[in-house]
Amino acid sequence: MSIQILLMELVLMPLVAFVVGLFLVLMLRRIGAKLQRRVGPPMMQPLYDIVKLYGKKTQISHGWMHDIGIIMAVGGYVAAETLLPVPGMDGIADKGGLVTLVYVMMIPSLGLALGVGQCANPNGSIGIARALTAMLAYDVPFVIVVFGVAWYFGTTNLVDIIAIQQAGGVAGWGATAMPLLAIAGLFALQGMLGKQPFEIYIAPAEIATGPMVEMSGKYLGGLFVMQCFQLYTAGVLYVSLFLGGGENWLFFLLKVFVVVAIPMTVAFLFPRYKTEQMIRLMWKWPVMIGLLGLAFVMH
Amino acid sequence: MKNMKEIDIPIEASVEQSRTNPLARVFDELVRFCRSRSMFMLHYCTGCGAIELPPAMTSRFDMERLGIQPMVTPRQADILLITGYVSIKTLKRVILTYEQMGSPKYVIGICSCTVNGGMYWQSYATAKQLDQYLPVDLYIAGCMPRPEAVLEGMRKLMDRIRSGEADGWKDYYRRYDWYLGNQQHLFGDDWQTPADVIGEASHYDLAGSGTEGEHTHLLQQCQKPLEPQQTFFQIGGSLEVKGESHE
Amino acid sequence: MSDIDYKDKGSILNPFKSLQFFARKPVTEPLEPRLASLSYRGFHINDWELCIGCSSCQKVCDNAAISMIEIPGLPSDPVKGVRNQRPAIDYGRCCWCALCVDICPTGSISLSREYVHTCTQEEIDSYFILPDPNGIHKKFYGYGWRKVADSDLLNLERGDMGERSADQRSDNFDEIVDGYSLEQAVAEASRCVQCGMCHDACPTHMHAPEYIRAIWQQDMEEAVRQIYRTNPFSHVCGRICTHRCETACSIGRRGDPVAIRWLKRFAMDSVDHETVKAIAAQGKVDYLSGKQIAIVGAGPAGLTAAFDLVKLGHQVTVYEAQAEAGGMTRYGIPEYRLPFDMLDQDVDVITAMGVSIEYNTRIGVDIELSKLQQNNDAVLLALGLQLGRSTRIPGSEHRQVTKAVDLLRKIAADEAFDVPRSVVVIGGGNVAMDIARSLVRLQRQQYGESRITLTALEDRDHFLADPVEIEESIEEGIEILDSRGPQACEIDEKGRLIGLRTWKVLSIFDELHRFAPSYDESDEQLHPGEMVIEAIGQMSDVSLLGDELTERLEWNRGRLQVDEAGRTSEAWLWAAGDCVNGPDVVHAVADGHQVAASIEAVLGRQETDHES
Amino acid sequence: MSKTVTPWLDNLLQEIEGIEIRRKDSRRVRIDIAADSLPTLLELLRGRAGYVHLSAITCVDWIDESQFELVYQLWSYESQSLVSAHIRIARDPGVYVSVFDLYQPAAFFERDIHEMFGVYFEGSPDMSKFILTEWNGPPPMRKEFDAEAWVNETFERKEYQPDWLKEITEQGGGIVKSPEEARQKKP
Amino acid sequence: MRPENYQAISHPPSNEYELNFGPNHPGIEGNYALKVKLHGDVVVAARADGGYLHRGFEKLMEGRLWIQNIALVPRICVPDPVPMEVCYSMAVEALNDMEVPERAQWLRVLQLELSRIAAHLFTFGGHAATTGMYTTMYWGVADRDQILDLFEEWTGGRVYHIYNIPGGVRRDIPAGFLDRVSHTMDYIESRLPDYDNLFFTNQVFVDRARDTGPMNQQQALEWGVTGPNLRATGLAFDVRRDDPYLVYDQIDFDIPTEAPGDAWARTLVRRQELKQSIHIVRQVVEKLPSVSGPVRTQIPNPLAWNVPAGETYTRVESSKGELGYYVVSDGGDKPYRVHIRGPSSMHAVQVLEQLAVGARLEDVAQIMFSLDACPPEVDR
Repeated sequence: MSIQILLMELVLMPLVAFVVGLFLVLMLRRIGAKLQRRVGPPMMQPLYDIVKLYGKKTQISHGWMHDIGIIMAVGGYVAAETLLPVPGMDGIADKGGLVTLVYVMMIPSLGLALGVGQCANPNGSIGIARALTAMLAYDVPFVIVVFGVAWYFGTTNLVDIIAIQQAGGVAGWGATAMPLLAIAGLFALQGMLGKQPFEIYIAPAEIATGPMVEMSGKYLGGLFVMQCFQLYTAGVLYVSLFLGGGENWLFFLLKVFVVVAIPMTVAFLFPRYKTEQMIRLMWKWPVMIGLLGLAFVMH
Repeated sequence: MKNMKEIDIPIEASVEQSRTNPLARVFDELVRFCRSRSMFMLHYCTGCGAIELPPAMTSRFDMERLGIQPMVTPRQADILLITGYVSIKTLKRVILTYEQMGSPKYVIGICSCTVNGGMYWQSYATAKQLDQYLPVDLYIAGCMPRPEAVLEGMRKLMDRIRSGEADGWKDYYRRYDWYLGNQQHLFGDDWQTPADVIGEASHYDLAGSGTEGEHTHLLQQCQKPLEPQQTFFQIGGSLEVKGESHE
Repeated sequence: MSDIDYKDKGSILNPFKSLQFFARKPVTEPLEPRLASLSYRGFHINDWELCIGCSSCQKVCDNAAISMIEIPGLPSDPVKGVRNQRPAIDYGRCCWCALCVDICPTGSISLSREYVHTCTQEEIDSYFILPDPNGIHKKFYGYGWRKVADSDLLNLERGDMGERSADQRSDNFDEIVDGYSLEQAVAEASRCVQCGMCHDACPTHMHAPEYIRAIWQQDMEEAVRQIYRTNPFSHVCGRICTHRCETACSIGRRGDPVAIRWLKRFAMDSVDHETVKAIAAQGKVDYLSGKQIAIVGAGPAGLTAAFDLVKLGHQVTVYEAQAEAGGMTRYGIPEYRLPFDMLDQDVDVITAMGVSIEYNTRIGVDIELSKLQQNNDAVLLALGLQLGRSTRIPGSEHRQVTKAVDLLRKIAADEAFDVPRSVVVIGGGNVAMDIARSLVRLQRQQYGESRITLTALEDRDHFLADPVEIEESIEEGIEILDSRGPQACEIDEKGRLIGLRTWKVLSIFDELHRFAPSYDESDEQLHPGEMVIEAIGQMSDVSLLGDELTERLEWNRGRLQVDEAGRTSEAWLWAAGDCVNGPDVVHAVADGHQVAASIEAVLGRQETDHES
Repeated sequence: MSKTVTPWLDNLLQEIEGIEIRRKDSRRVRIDIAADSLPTLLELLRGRAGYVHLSAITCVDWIDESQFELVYQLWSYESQSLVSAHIRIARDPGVYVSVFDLYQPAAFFERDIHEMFGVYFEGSPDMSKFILTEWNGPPPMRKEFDAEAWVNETFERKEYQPDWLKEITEQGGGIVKSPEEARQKKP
Repeated sequence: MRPENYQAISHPPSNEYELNFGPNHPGIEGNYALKVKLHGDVVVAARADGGYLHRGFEKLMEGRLWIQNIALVPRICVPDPVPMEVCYSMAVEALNDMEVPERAQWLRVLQLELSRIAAHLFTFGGHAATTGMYTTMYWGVADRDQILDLFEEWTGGRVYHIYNIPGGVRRDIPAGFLDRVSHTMDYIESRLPDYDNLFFTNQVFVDRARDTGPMNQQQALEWGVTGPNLRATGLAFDVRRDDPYLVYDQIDFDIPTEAPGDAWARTLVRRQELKQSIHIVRQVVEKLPSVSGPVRTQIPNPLAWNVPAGETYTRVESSKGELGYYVVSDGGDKPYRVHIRGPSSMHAVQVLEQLAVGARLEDVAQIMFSLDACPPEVDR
């Protein structure tokens, strides 16, 4: 692979991720609208929002840490996108592997924590505290799942994992082979996306949307972009681990949208759990299922 | 309104108008379009008109069709909806909120009360004319207006934002002294907010002859560093605790 | 009790049943505003044809949102109770409660189904609107909340006035009307919406809204004070006023007008005479001007002028040909309508102010007018209309054919005359009713029965008399024949009057609205009667002026020509009352005030001229 | 349904002096009592008659008599009847004792009356301002405070100049009676 | 530095800190504030701060005619305005010793119950939203709109009906209206299973609501709690039954109760009340055609209406609890004194302050909404 193609992929992959992410956000809002018996936003709404936020005249920064935090949040995901293979583009996926990805995916949360901490708004601080707690909660099943998958396929290279799955057809998919881990993965996905019932760190009714409380203008825009990436990342990761990745763009996108639709739908059907309820739940069922799945896999 | 017309405001060329680069103009056009299609509304229930906002936001009238979403903090909001009367106590918070919102920002006055006191024209507790304290971009008539009327108002505001006519926020910078004077008249001479409006005005190149004046001088004289607010706490009706609060 | 038990833990799967909504249609309405309901309280509509500018809406408005706007070019007629004002509404205050709709006396205001109005800061003036039939954006969306019988806040029915039945009243001269009790009066007073139409319509501009409000507040002395601001003949007007105020009353647009006259009567009756005197004397100057004024005629016009002038410190002498004061109110109006002691009280208030009245003094006979001119700074003629007009039909010179005014005077003065057993009255006005009803009483007293026929040119709908009078006359047994034109008083061969012959009237006026009755000669009737009474109008007795003065003065169709303030072409002579303006008590009072003001102005000017 | 309220009423009559009891209907009883005796009455009502619910405390400013009337509405869930106890206290200095120790809801009402009327309740847990924290004027509910006059002084009425009004004014018409004038005309 | 980037105030690090709920906060019902002092995320003290919605109603009413106040009263509690109108009208009727025609009484009951249904649907939505469950809010508000449509057709206003006046109601129902009421009731009843599935039997919600903000009957009585909140502690008290007004004594309905007194119990009680209200509305719809006669006793000219001197305390059961009006007339054309006892003046201040202590931060908003506190009633 020439360096030019790699560079092009490194630019293209986040760009694709962003565009797909915009539509994932649109889907999120349309699903909500449908369940709430209404029409919902127009097609380009997510883009309008982001352009508007970047076009705000007032851009309030709370210091350089705040700026860096947002850069980390978005940058972390941009980096993550290059580690996620998509049809026709592998980027640096085969060099990074699953473990790197898991670590890279923590960067945004930490960046956010840094940035929000600078705002000195107690709501933000509480939100971050909760977000980190939530991370702790969903990371346990997540790590189990990642570990199980890596064990099963015998590799942490996502490109290889996808290749193995695609070789076996539907029967070769991770979900077929490791249904329990796939279920545990869904829980982790829900937690990772921070959707109800694991929405505690946003919680508008308590802490006025938590980490976002002091964000405005392009900083909020950054968070909106991050959300696009987040949905995309989570979706693609799940597809890569359990649904055989993308044979072609059509199937790939279809799988991603279906996968993301599941937590989105659930989000509109449930209230949020309190922190300790969330941890209790996360460390109970998903972990048990995950461990059970792991046990099956290891035997 | 009378006072307003007495003040002669020189029209300053705004930053956007002075751009000549056609690409920049296209970009401005795009931003204005997106602003009009994505309005985050601060849902601050100042008065009874707020009761018609849930219907307007929810399934029956679904504001999201127009790209309008409620936002919970002023930092993220573009639109400040004043839903009816503002008591003097609330008005202070409203001004505080308004100054924390990011420009460009728009104020919508709903119901009769925001125009001339409405139902509470006799009341010692409510402010009567909102436009004396904040620049208002749009009024929606009714007591309270139905959700449809609110939506119509929003659509009108969208048109005005898109055409660049809705620029009340610039007015606040240009005639800050007048607004501040009215605020001081109601709240007392020691009224102050954390925002440095004069500094912002010059930063945005919007400072005009009405930005500074006797009232801003008074503000500068009375200004004190902000301190955490003291709250007198009481638990279970007997125990008393003193504490600090973040505002 | 509850079908979800408290212990129910719920299920994690139940919410997924809501996935069915993926397959359901949204409930969202289209973006265009819906049409509001049929009784929606939207923006105002005002039917300018119906609206009379009474400002009741302004009074009921909670929010002080309504201003009255005078609009030049709209009809404005105080007598009809119409003003050229229309309400304008401040939508910066309005709360769309629709109380203005519910109170509107005419039903002109309603609310429409239109409800969208948005504007920018520059357009904020559009919040102040003048509702017209179109709605605020010149588009009619249909009526929303309108007045219905249930929501009408006004009480359209007048409180019943107790009165004697026909049997009880038709053989005596006791007053027919009982007058209100306090409770009734307060209830009636509370019907008023204080629009002031009555004030505008009243010839003397009585402060009716104020005294009605005072009555409602049960402050009768205040009411009397308000009454005496403009009317010293309050007892009289409280009983027999022609109440133009009630014609103009805005409540009367759709219901019974407020009984303003009876309320005045009640206020006057409920304050004792001495207090009334004290109230009337308020505002009298405590010095003498040194001016002397002579007034001819102690009727309402003369005495009102005297009252005003005395209040200003002038010395006033009133010359009255009759033995008592009151003029036509005493000698023209029967006692059952206006008891003499009530009139006496009014006169007493005036004389107590210092007006001296020379009774039984006929100018031109007992004292010459020129003498009055010499001895006084000003002379006012308030002669009234004492002479009855004659039909001049054949036989009308017969001695049994009399004028109603003459007979009424005799009855009032208690002069004896032969009460005829049967009478025919010619005329359809109040005087005709008065004489007919007075004779009913006399006949009943003497013969136990009455036989009176009343004929009039007009048809029943166009009688000049009060409808109440006509109704009561019929109740008292008077036969009323309308559209009968008198042709001759039939006299039998012995020279006795046997009755009146009439033809049926086809029309009274010709195309040019001139008086030219046409008859159906085939429809001829003879109304038998021992006496025929003509009650077709009165005129003034101006013989006292003397030939020379009569020549000098200017005349207008038989009446003295006066300027707006009542001054004749002679600088020292004023004229007022019925002799100038035709018969009406309250007009006479208004005239009295006006002429007094004119005299005061002229005398005051002379004063300053002298000083300078 | 309604139970008779007679027995305890009679007892009360014997125990407290200067008490006047009027029965309005089967569920409503009005008691007028001297201010000093009210705590005793409430104690009896709460302790023995089951009037555990303090529905409201109302203050009425009888400025002509220079008195405040305090009305305590008490409800008994057992006998399902409402007793309203009326007392009068002097307008100046306007001090009374709190009944918070008997009825906790009194805290809110007393605090409210304190800021609205300026009546001080001794022993009430909290007399700090609640609603009018940013009001510097006199207690607004007192009759001598004329809110409308204060408003007219502090705020100005919006003066609209719509085109139609200008047109009419040019023709010689215009506003003949503004709402303010209409209000002033009333006696 | 840009001028809008100002330094935040720094605080010494501490475990205890304060948080403002409101006045501009989605976790607060309306424009109201609650300051909480937290240790970790446990509330150690709470203090309500009202007055943001203060308009001085009681003063305003003293300056307006008796009739004019009918437009003012519904504004005191916007989500549930009808009890305000009815209670005020009843007070004025009591002072005048005025009879209300029977038909008007039934119409009032119909209004009160429709308003209660609307208010409860609104409350469910709000309560759900504080727990992050927006779908219920969207549904609840949209379904409430069906009832507002009925009100619009009937009274000409969606929210402010201004329909009750002393002496009765302002006009009769439009033709065919009762059919539409039945139809809407059918619709809402048909929606109840949806709500049950999504909300009331949602395990996550039940988990959150149970044991949140509990109070026992003893405490409730001590604190002056009324309405559904009191019934959720096991005391079956309802002004409609126990101090009957209008024609409630002719209507058959149950008073739902739950013993535990927590947010879950309060929610269940309201849910049952909603059903009972539908039941009552059905009875009224059935009864109304047979009750003929006027809908209003003619009152004197409202511009000149002196109400006899006297005082009265009238109560009705609003969707929030016991609502009382103490009205004094000095015989004039305006009230001499009106005191409004809103049920929320207990719930939103003392009760909320007490229940919040010891609760987790996550629960504070839920406690307020489960109490169904209505701040304008407190502020007036």
